[in-house]
Amino acid sequence: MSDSPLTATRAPSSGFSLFYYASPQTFFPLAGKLLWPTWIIAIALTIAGLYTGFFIAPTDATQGDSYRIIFIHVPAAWMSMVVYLVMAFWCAVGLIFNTRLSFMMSSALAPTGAMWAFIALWTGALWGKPTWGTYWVWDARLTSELILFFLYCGYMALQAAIDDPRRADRAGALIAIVGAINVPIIYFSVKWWNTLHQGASVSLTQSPSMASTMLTGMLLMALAAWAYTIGVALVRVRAIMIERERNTDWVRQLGNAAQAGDSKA
Amino acid sequence: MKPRQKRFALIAVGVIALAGAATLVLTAFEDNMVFFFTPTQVAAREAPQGRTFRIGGMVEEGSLERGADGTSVKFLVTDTVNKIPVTYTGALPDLFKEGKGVVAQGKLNDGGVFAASEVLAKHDENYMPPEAAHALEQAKKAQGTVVQ
Amino acid sequence: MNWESASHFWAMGGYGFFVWGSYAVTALLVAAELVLVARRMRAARAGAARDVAIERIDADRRGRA
Amino acid sequence: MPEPSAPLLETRALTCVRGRARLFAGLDLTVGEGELLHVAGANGSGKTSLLRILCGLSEPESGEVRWRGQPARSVRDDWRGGMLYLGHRNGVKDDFTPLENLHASAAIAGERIADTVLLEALVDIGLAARLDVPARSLSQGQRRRVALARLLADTRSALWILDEPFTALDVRAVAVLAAAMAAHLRRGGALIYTTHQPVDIEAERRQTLNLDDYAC
Amino acid sequence: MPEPSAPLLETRALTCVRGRARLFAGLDLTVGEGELLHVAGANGSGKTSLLRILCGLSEPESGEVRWRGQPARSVRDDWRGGMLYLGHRNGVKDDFTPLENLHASAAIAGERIADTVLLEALVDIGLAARLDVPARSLSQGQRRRVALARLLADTRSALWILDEPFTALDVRAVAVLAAAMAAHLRRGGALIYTTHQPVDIEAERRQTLNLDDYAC
Amino acid sequence: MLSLFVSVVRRDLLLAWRRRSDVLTALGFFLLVTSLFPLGVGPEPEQLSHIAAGVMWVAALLATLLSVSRLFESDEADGTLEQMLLSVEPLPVIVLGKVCAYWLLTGLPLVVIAPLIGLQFNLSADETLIVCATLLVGTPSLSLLGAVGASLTLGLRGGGALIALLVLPLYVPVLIFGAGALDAWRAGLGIQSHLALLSAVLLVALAVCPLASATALRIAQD
Amino acid sequence: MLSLFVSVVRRDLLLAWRRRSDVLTALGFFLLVTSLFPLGVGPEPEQLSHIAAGVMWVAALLATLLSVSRLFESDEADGTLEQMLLSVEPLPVIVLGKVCAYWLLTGLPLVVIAPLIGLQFNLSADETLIVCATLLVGTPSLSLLGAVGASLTLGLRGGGALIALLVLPLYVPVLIFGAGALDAWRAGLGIQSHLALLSAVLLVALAVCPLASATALRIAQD
Ligand code: HEM
Ligand SMILES: Nc1ncnc2c1ncn2[C@@H]1O[C@H](COP(=O)(O)OP(=O)(O)OP(=O)(O)O)[C@@H](O)[C@H]1O
Ligand SMILES: Nc1ncnc2c1ncn2[C@@H]1O[C@H](COP(=O)(O)OP(=O)(O)OP(=O)(O)O)[C@@H](O)[C@H]1O
Ligand SMILES: [Mg+2]
Ligand SMILES: [Mg+2]
Repeated sequence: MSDSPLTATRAPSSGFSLFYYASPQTFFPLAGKLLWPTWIIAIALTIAGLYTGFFIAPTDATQGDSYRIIFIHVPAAWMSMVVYLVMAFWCAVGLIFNTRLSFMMSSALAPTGAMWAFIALWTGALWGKPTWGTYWVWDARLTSELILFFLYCGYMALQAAIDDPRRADRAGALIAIVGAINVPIIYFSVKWWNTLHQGASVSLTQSPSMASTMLTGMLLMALAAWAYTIGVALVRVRAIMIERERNTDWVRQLGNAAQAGDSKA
Repeated sequence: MKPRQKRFALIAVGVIALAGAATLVLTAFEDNMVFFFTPTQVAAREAPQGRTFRIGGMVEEGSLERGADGTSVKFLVTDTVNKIPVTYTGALPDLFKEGKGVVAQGKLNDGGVFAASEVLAKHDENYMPPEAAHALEQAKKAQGTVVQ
Repeated sequence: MNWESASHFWAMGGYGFFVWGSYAVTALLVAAELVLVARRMRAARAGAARDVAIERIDADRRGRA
Repeated sequence: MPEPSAPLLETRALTCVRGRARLFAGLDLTVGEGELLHVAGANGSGKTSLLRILCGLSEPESGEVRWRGQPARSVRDDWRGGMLYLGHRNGVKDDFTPLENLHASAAIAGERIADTVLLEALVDIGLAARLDVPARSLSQGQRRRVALARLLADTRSALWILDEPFTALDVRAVAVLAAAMAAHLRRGGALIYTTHQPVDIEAERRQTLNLDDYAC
Repeated sequence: MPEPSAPLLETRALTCVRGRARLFAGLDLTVGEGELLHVAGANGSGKTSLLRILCGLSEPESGEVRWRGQPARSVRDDWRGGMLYLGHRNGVKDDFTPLENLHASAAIAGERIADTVLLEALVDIGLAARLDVPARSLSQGQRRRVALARLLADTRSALWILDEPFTALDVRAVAVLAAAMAAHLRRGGALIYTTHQPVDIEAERRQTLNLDDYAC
Repeated sequence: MLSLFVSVVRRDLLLAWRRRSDVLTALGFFLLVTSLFPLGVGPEPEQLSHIAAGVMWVAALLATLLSVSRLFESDEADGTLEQMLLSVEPLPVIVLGKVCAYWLLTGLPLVVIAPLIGLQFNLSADETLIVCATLLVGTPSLSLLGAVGASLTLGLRGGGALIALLVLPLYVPVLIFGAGALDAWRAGLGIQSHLALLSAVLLVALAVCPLASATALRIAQD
Repeated sequence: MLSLFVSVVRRDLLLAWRRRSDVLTALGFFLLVTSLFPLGVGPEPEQLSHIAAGVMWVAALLATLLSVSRLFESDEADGTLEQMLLSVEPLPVIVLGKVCAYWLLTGLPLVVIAPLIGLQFNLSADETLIVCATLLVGTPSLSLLGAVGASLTLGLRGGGALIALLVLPLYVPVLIFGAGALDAWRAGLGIQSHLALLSAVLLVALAVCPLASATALRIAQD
């Protein structure tokens, strides 16, 4: 009964792991290239949107100039919902295909989504005072949007509290995916509970009940918000990639380059 | 049961529960969950006496009277069937207009007058410049005269 | 042009507080986020560079030993 | 479909990362029926981490675990049902007596074991005198024994995975446990364990995996 | 007034009762400077209970503990100040790094030890690579090492009382610890410890107390 | 599977019985909050009856929020949780069993004691019945949702605050429907729709929470 | 001895800083209770300002009662408490240090945040000041008394309920003087006598509690 020779041998670390690391490594430079065009588009759209919103779109017949809050309120509200859905999507992809890049995308989006949700709440409250006569009511649309904001906060707080990135990713994914139920509730809440918040002015099935210049301004600002979100998320995801992949070769090469740059300067 | 069958049974139970939830939500919506009463309900004495509640409807055209002190107002809330008189002292929201939606919170006093402590304006999804609104109004009026 | 003068523009038909309150907070948040995100990127790059530096020192030491 | 000829448990190119550190990489191992694998290594070399991967409590960074020739994740129920894991922590409830503890563990594992079998196990491991006290007033070694009594009562599992089973045990208890392990191996079971104590376990076929050799 | 010629620690007719059971009775022992006392005995024989009585954490049922010839209770400060106890539990905070843990322990013990001394102890016990991680992500053996590093940094205590110090330690760490114990004995310190592992500690004078002999 | 569920429930109840007085923590807390209120607020009957449903619901919510973080704690600390994860039996059923036992120990007593509190707050028999009914349907949802939070934050730094952040948004609707039922009834509306919504929340929670919680536990142990 | 005290305080604060969000539990709880109330009770300004002092004091009391049972728990679990008992340093000073850190983490934040809650409850500036002052003098007593309860029940089955049972009778006077001050002031009486009584309680607690708590800890570890 002597010890048999060790059956375990060290395998060359290629094969599976190559596929595994491929995505961040190739995505990093790609994201870098996309960055500047995105910023330029975002700035251009913002300027165009604000100009249309303030100088071309006329005063509203009932609300007067307070309605001009629409140019941020609606893009922010839309983005807060869309970003959450995109986050949930990336999380689901990450859980199914076990790709780390998708989790990184998700955590890169969260702060921006939370910001949009906050802006939607803030501008909505400021808009509510002159129009409805109150900053806040516990109506379904408002409450569910507030819950969306909390969901973003919960996602971020949970990720921050967990040291192990893999566990953080998976735990966050659970919130993102389960919380996604909230988004349709927000969207349809004005139909289901007919309370203070107005119904949809823009929908796929009906022509918009809004003067065309107003609509143009709003859509331009919405597109600007899209571009901004993409830009910020790209920068953040690049930062996250470096933070998490510190001990991989491609980040080392990056560090090498930075060192070289330092010594030149 | 094999583990696989167990899992299937669990999924089935879950789906049934979700379906049950959906039906319950739908039945809840059939009921009046909304936190305001219509003037018709108030007229039918369905609303509570001496307690705070909310009333919702349209401000009757031409019913708005401003008090001498400048801050108290009186108006009728209508759902086109019944009308309830409402009194209120305080600043009105800017969207408060005759013919537009309103939600008021307060109590019904003995005279059947609703004493509001808060008045909120409800606004629809239409946005248009004043000229367009004017034109629309003209058109409506014209149509009205034709029908009459 | 909607506005007769700059003061009209800032008054926003009497809704200046609400409208500019919305836009200002949005601008502030966007600016803050851009700054934070840039700082995070810089910190990440610096960390990677530091790792490489440490590795080099380590390698040097070992080479000498 | 498990292949009858396939080894009980194999790993392919297993890599484990904890925190920032990569503990081991490219680890291949094979454990067949009746085989003993002693995982050795210094403190912090990753023994516990490896064992938790082998029983499915954590996911490897890359690589895969195979159970009877199939990817273990795809035959998860077989895998879990065929394995018994005992970690650093005893899984013993302070408020239960030893017998109640064994019943509770069996219930959670989805088994139903007769009282007599459990009692016999407790007596064999030397807890006969402490059957009616709650575990909170047991000594360190006695608590460990409660956890280990599960092994003596187990005839179902094909593979035992034990993380430092001998800690806190006195010489007699170590001998009892070693005998139980040998019996398990004779029955055709396999055994993976770690220990820092030199303990002799009878086995036909044995391997030692020293994780220090794999340190990155 | 401590008598200089008196042994460091003695017990007179010590009796210990836990729950219903009388663990030992009429236990007399004497430990002098530079002396090693190994407390042996089966699981549950009362080793931990005895050690806790010797360091004053619990009261014996009857009998007394004497410190340098005086009843220990009457010279409590001397007794506490001259002794270092390490129990089953590590006294390691999950959220502190190893160094912070040592600082916190020293502060509680009313000592102030220089960073360099503590760092040296941590390096000696083999934690150099894990200095900046919180204890929660240390392996079992590494945690135990954090607790034991206190011993390496200690030069003040006349008596060490260690309850199973070797659990979870790998071979190298056991050797380091045994060396530290030997050094302590050479310095004239005394040492009382329990273990189930056979570990060789260099000592001029040694005793073994087998509690199984005292079982009632 | 049913036998597994039953044995988990029995195990947790037995455990609780062994630490008897711990069981009463949630109930004691509920009694405390509801009894201290009249003390702090002053004993004006109408005012008390006005705030009764709110106070009772807030107390129930807090009682759950505070105790639920311990739901998996001891199982994690002593290693039983590992064994649960490794069991052939479906983890969601084990979780459901634990939640069920938890509710029997922390939720049900509140429902049972509520009439007493109702008396203290000057509620009529009908009103008391309504509060009890909403609590009966609502507290299981609180337990189920809380379990998800507990498993997500298991072993984390700052579990307490984090669990509140995660779970509270989900509790608020339950609180609003639950406490709102009495107001609706007083306002002359029926309470059917409130109860229907509470039941809907419960059903969704029953379907989703055990699964989510089980997943979170697996993640937490990784 | 002062340096011992300071180093114990620093150690506990550092520990708390490491589990940052845990610190906020008491504060979060306080905010939660005080914010959920308007939600559950309905937002009528006079009513709110009427119950404000009571709600805030009850919330502070509960926040202490719920968190204080953990004061010695982690030290006991990981063996640090044994080391404290074996230290040459006087145990009461160590205990006082721990209580002090505990108050800094759970009592002081309540005092600091109280003005905000005052706003929410529609209190005037003077009224807010009074509530803050009573909280400032009263919460340390709550912490000290709670520590005795915590050490008496350390490691016992059912610590949670027991501690409430033991400590509550001592808390009630503090609650009554504390919440009563505002009412007295509103009634036109001064608040000096209330504050004097609260201070007296604090002084007695300072003298007695560390000693009592230290003794209880020695007994608990036997
Ligand atoms: C805090 C208060 C408010 C919140 C949380 C809020 C939230 C939202 C959300 C989530 C949406 C997007 C949903 C959708 O597209 O249907 C939305 C859309 C919108 N909101 Fe608000 N809102 C608030 C106040 C207001 C106020 C006071 C007004 C104006 C009177 C307003 C006008 C609009 C408009 C015009 C849309 C676009 C609707 C569409 O065409 O889809 N909101 N709001
Ligand atoms: N959650 C974690 N985060 C970071 N590092 C970790 C974590 N868990 C474990 N480690 C590290 O991983 C390494 C391996 O730990 P593991 O528990 O597998 O060691 P082990 O071989 O079982 O050691 P021991 O013999 O001491 O039990 C250790 O260096 C430890 O510090
Ligand atoms: N609180 C208690 N109540 C009742 N019995 C107790 C209590 N604490 C310990 N015992 C019993 O006292 C005996 C001695 O326990 P002790 O921990 O001293 O043993 P030990 O010799 O250290 O054993 P081990 O080698 O397992 O650590 C055990 O049989 C134990 O069951
Ligand atoms: Mg280990
Ligand atoms: Mg012992």
